[in-house]
Amino acid sequence: MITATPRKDLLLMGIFTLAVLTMPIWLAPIGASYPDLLQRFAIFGIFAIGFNILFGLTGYLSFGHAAFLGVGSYTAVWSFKLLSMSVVPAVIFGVITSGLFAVVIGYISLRRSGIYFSILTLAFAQMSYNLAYSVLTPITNGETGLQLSLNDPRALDSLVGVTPTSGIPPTNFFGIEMSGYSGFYFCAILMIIGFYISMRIFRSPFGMMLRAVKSNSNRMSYTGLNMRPYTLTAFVISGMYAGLAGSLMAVTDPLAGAERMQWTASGEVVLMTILGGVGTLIGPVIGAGVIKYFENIFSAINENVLHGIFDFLPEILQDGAVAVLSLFVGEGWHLTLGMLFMLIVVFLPGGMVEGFTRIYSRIRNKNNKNNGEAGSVGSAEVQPGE
Amino acid sequence: MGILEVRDVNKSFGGLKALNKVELDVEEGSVHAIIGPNGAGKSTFLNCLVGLLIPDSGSVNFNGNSLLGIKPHEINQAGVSRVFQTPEIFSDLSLLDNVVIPTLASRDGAFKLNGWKRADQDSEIIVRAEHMLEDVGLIDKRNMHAGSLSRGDKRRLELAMCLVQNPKLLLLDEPTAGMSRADTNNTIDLLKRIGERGITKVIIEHDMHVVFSLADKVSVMAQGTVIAEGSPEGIKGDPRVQEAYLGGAHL
Amino acid sequence: MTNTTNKFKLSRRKLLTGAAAASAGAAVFSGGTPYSFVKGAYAADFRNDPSSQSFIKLGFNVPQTGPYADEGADELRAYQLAVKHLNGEGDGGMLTTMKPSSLKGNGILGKKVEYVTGDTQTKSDAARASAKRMIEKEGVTMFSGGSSSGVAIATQSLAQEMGVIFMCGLTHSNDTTGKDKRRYGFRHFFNAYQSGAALGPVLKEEMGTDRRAYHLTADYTWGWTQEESIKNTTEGLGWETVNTVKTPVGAGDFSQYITPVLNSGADVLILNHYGKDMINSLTQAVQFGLRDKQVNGKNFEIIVPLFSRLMAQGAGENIKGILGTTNWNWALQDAGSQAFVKSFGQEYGFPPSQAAHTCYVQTLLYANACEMAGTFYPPEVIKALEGFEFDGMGNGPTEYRAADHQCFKDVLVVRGNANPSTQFDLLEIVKEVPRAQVEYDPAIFGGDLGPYEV
Amino acid sequence: MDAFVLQVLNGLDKGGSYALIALGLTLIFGTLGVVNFAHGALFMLGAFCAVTLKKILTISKQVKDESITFFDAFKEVPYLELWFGETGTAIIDYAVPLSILLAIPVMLLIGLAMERGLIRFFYKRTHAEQILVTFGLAIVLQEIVKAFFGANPVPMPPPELLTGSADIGAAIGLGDSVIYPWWRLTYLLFAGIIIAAVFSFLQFTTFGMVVRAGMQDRETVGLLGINIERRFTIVFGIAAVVSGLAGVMYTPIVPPDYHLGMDFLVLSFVVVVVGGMGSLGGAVTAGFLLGILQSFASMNEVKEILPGIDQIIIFLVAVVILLVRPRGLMGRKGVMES
Repeated sequence: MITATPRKDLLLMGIFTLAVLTMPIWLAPIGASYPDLLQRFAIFGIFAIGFNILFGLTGYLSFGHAAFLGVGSYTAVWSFKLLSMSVVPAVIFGVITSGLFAVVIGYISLRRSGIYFSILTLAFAQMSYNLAYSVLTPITNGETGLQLSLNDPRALDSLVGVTPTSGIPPTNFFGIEMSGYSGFYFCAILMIIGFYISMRIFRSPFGMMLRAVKSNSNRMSYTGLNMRPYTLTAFVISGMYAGLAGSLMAVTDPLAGAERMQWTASGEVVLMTILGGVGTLIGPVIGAGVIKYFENIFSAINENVLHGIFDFLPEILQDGAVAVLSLFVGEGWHLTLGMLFMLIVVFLPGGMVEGFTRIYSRIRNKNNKNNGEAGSVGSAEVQPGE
Repeated sequence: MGILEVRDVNKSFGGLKALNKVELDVEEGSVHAIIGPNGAGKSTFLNCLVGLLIPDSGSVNFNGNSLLGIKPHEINQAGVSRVFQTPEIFSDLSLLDNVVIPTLASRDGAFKLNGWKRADQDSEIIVRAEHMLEDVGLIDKRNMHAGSLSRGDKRRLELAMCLVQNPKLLLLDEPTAGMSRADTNNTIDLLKRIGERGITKVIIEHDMHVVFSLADKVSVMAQGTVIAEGSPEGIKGDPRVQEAYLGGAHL
Repeated sequence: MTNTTNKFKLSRRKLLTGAAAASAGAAVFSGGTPYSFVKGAYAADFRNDPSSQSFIKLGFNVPQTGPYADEGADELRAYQLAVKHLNGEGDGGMLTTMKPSSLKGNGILGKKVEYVTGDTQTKSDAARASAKRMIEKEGVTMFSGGSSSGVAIATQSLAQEMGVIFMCGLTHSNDTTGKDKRRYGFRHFFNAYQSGAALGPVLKEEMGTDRRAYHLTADYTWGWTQEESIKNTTEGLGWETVNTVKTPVGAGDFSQYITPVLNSGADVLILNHYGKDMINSLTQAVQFGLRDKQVNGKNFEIIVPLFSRLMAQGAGENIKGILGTTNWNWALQDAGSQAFVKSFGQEYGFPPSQAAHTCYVQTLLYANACEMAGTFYPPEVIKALEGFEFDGMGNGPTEYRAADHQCFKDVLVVRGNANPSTQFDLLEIVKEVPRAQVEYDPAIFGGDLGPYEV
Repeated sequence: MDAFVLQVLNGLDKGGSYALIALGLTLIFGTLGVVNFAHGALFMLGAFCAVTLKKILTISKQVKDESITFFDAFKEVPYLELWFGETGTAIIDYAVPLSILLAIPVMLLIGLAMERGLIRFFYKRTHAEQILVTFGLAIVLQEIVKAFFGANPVPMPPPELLTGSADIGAAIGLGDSVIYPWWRLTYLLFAGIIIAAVFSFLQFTTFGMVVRAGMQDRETVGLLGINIERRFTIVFGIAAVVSGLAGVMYTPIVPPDYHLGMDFLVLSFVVVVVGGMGSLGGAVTAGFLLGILQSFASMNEVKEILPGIDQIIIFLVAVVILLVRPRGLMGRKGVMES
């Protein structure tokens, strides 16, 4: 593993920024270069980066982070309805509210560790989801989801004399409409900032303490460190990231649905993080991208499209290829995803980042004495078995 | 007046009396060894000192303040460090990080939200930690995973993690158990060197060679209570000790 | 592949000054050609205008994973069949029976119909994501589908924002064309109000006016609107409502909600459930012996206001003799239904479901409206659909009401077949309730369609 | 009073199913230390053993209905009925209980194959990796089932004999509205038998003793020269059979579909954790406790005071229990806490 130095980090930051901002270009060949999916890449990238600060560093596996995502979304939509179509208050309130939720849920859940912690967070998230879907409908609009309406008060907007001419006004950032590519760039810049903050945390004494929690919580207390505030801070930070992601979902598409809080949504961010590489900086972003790509692109490939792809083959071969492949795309995209999970974890235990690292070190080859070395950039960290 | 005063400490597990009216005075700057046969209650006693166990009754005073009922990290912050029988280290982290963490803890306290500065650019901390690693002879391995160290090295690392905090009182639970003779001697040398810094030490030990090389004072525990106390030479000849230890055979 | 001229098309709302700069920056970054910012040159400039190409793309957004995947698969079959027929392939299906029809069997306005598909997962977020992909990436001019009201309402409001017409698939909530109606959304399927209105006379005939009803209702918007509609109907008949109990969605085991029915004094149980919930609650209610019970000297009855074939299959024997409503059934003998069943049956080897029917009809209706309007420009197409009256599509004379975009047509009251002769013969038609009986004033549900131009 | 008795029965019945599912899961937790997200899939596979057997038994002679011309509609008569008349009908009628015979070997094989082929490579891996791999496996399994059986639930009626309801009210002197379906009573009895069987197996056989010892301290048992690995493989097989049988018997209550496992996954984890990780007794106790509480929380009288309580009761109880008793009702220290 390469030891992180300020220069290398700067380089990584530069490459990351460039790669994110040019996504519309280099994702075009694989059909992922349209605003909605790009927005999703950035939003779920933020979600996963934040989740990784908790899970990757402290090892506390939360199964309830989707609740904060949902809270962020609902808050943002309410901000659009009550205050202003400007995204600034929406994002700020979204982050603050989910942060407050995280303080409460984290304070209680962090009294336990291991699987007990996971179940506590799961329980809180499921309660939020179930209530949002049913009895809290006046606040959440239940199954249909919270939507904007023409008659919303939008107090701040009307205060400064902005009234819609026709239809519901769009969300905007100082006049820039937050749909399409401008929406993507707004999310992308926030993701880059989020990534940078996460990097600072990873390299900081605070991040080191969080790693210490994961590695040996006993030693930590006998070293004179109070574990609880460290874990709670990490929990709240990651909850705020989730809230940011949630409010950005509302920014790019002003609707908030309860299913965002379901346990499967929490599970999804866990899978993203593990798939990309737990405890690595860039892994969660990659994992989020891969899963969203599968969800949006693989699910849309139907037999028609496959026939188009294999047009060059003779008919019998073509039919055969289509018949086999159609099991894995379109309505079978879940199957591909499931197999991907298994393959990755069997062959690349550290996630996709480990795969890249292996390729990289194979290219560099020869000087292969780095076996026992640990960089501050978490490699495939092995947790003790039990 | 000792730095550590233990008065009438009792601890039972169910019907079993693990500690029975334990009394102990440790002089500041001294090396105090606790010996005794297996099951004498030595480790239980140590656990009571660091907050892992809470005695049923009695008092434990450190520098005049009670250690009872306060949390392990507070005890450490008060100046008590402990080396465990099986080394408790951060196996996933590098050796340097393992030492940096306690260094930070002693400088910044039990909790400090320091999330923006780079840890590896904090020269004050890094210098202290590297110096410590050098002291215990592990500086060459500073970037290795702590988990991949040999058992002896892990113990030395743990010792370094405790020493870097400049504790007032260092508790050592069988620091040489399972070590080769050469490693044991290295460790004795190391502990002697630390002695020069004036850190008070309480050592639980089986190996009499270690005890007699280091200790200023020895307490003997048997069946949950201190049965004898004195200088190493005095203890050697004490018949009660021989009785408790070897059923009458000579040491 | 992606049409680059459409890629950067922003919505038609007035851009504020800052927007142009930022978007231009975006365009530079993405290496695209920024000329498409020059817009509004002529009135009919709209999102995904197919006029410069030889084909028109439609998007079919159906549940392919999750509990309604089978229903989604059937919808997709119907869409594919509709595309075939519109392009003049196959036997033409309902193209031959639709009256009045401007369809020529040469695509839509001479352009060959192509389609893309997507998975809604029966989740609003996923459905909107999939719809956005169709609109932003694939460049569809119309999209359609869905198998639940939540999804329909969520995608319909997206349709309004994006300015692309959405033809709803299966959605039964009053809200779709009531409180949450949209100018760009159209529903051919019937709704909970119509179910209630249609059931009324049949219930009176079969069970009389002195009944005590107990509702079990799925605890979300669709369940509530259905409960309300049915309750209004039955109370209008003089029935007493003993209790209305909300049950969590996906409860699986409903025993704790069913046992209180036993000693509540009720003699009718109304299950406002759909899909898996309905299959489970009905199966369990029958298991608890409710059907064999005598209360107040009357036979205990169970009513499932909204039926579907898949639900009937899942509930098996338990569906026998249970009353409910449905939008359409393949056993109908009119020419339109026959033509559709024939071409669907020959294509796939089994009869279409009501979901397939409504999706097929919706596609044809959209195509026909384009032909009538002579353009794909949404406001004109919408105007052609609004108030359109047609026949020969399996439901008798039908009208797309302009005020709320709800279709008005006869409603079928059906009963689970006691002695099915084949594996498809699960529901028997009790009554075709004429359209006049299920009509209502659009004002009762409120809502606002919104503007034509977005 | 009637309502109360009925809700107790409902609670016991639910509890029985919760306990059965949690039992297998906690066995795997306790012995192998594996967080098995594919456990729900085992339950689902068991249910589909029953579906498969029913499909086989009802392979039918198909007579085309000539009145339908557009597609092939058949009047179907199962061959069993054609060949054996009444006996054949009776066999089909008993498809669900009969599938127990099929499910035991099939689920055992699936369990062994899963453990040998995949799970055993993950004993030493992190929980995160265990979750990812077993979750992936669960998705693959359910997609395969979907490919064969479709997404729609499959009706699985209980045998004719057990379709009606037992008049418990008459038996214990309460009103005539205290009736309970025979099949649910059967399920309760069945759950009791399986739980008793698993407990006695672990309590009274040497094999069971070794496994229990292994649950306490795996290393020591390994040091004794006992091949604990092989026994753990068998334990996994047993857990698969227990979950599979729970699935088989559940089919008449909830018609199974491919997603059944996921629906039960969260619940089974909650039950296991509330009971205490690795504690068999805890899992059973928690199963019944949560079942009964859920039933009572769903009563109209309760819901009037606390709207929506039936939606969250299970999770609420889980939170309270975990805060009051850190390791669940009967959990031991140190299991699954790292």
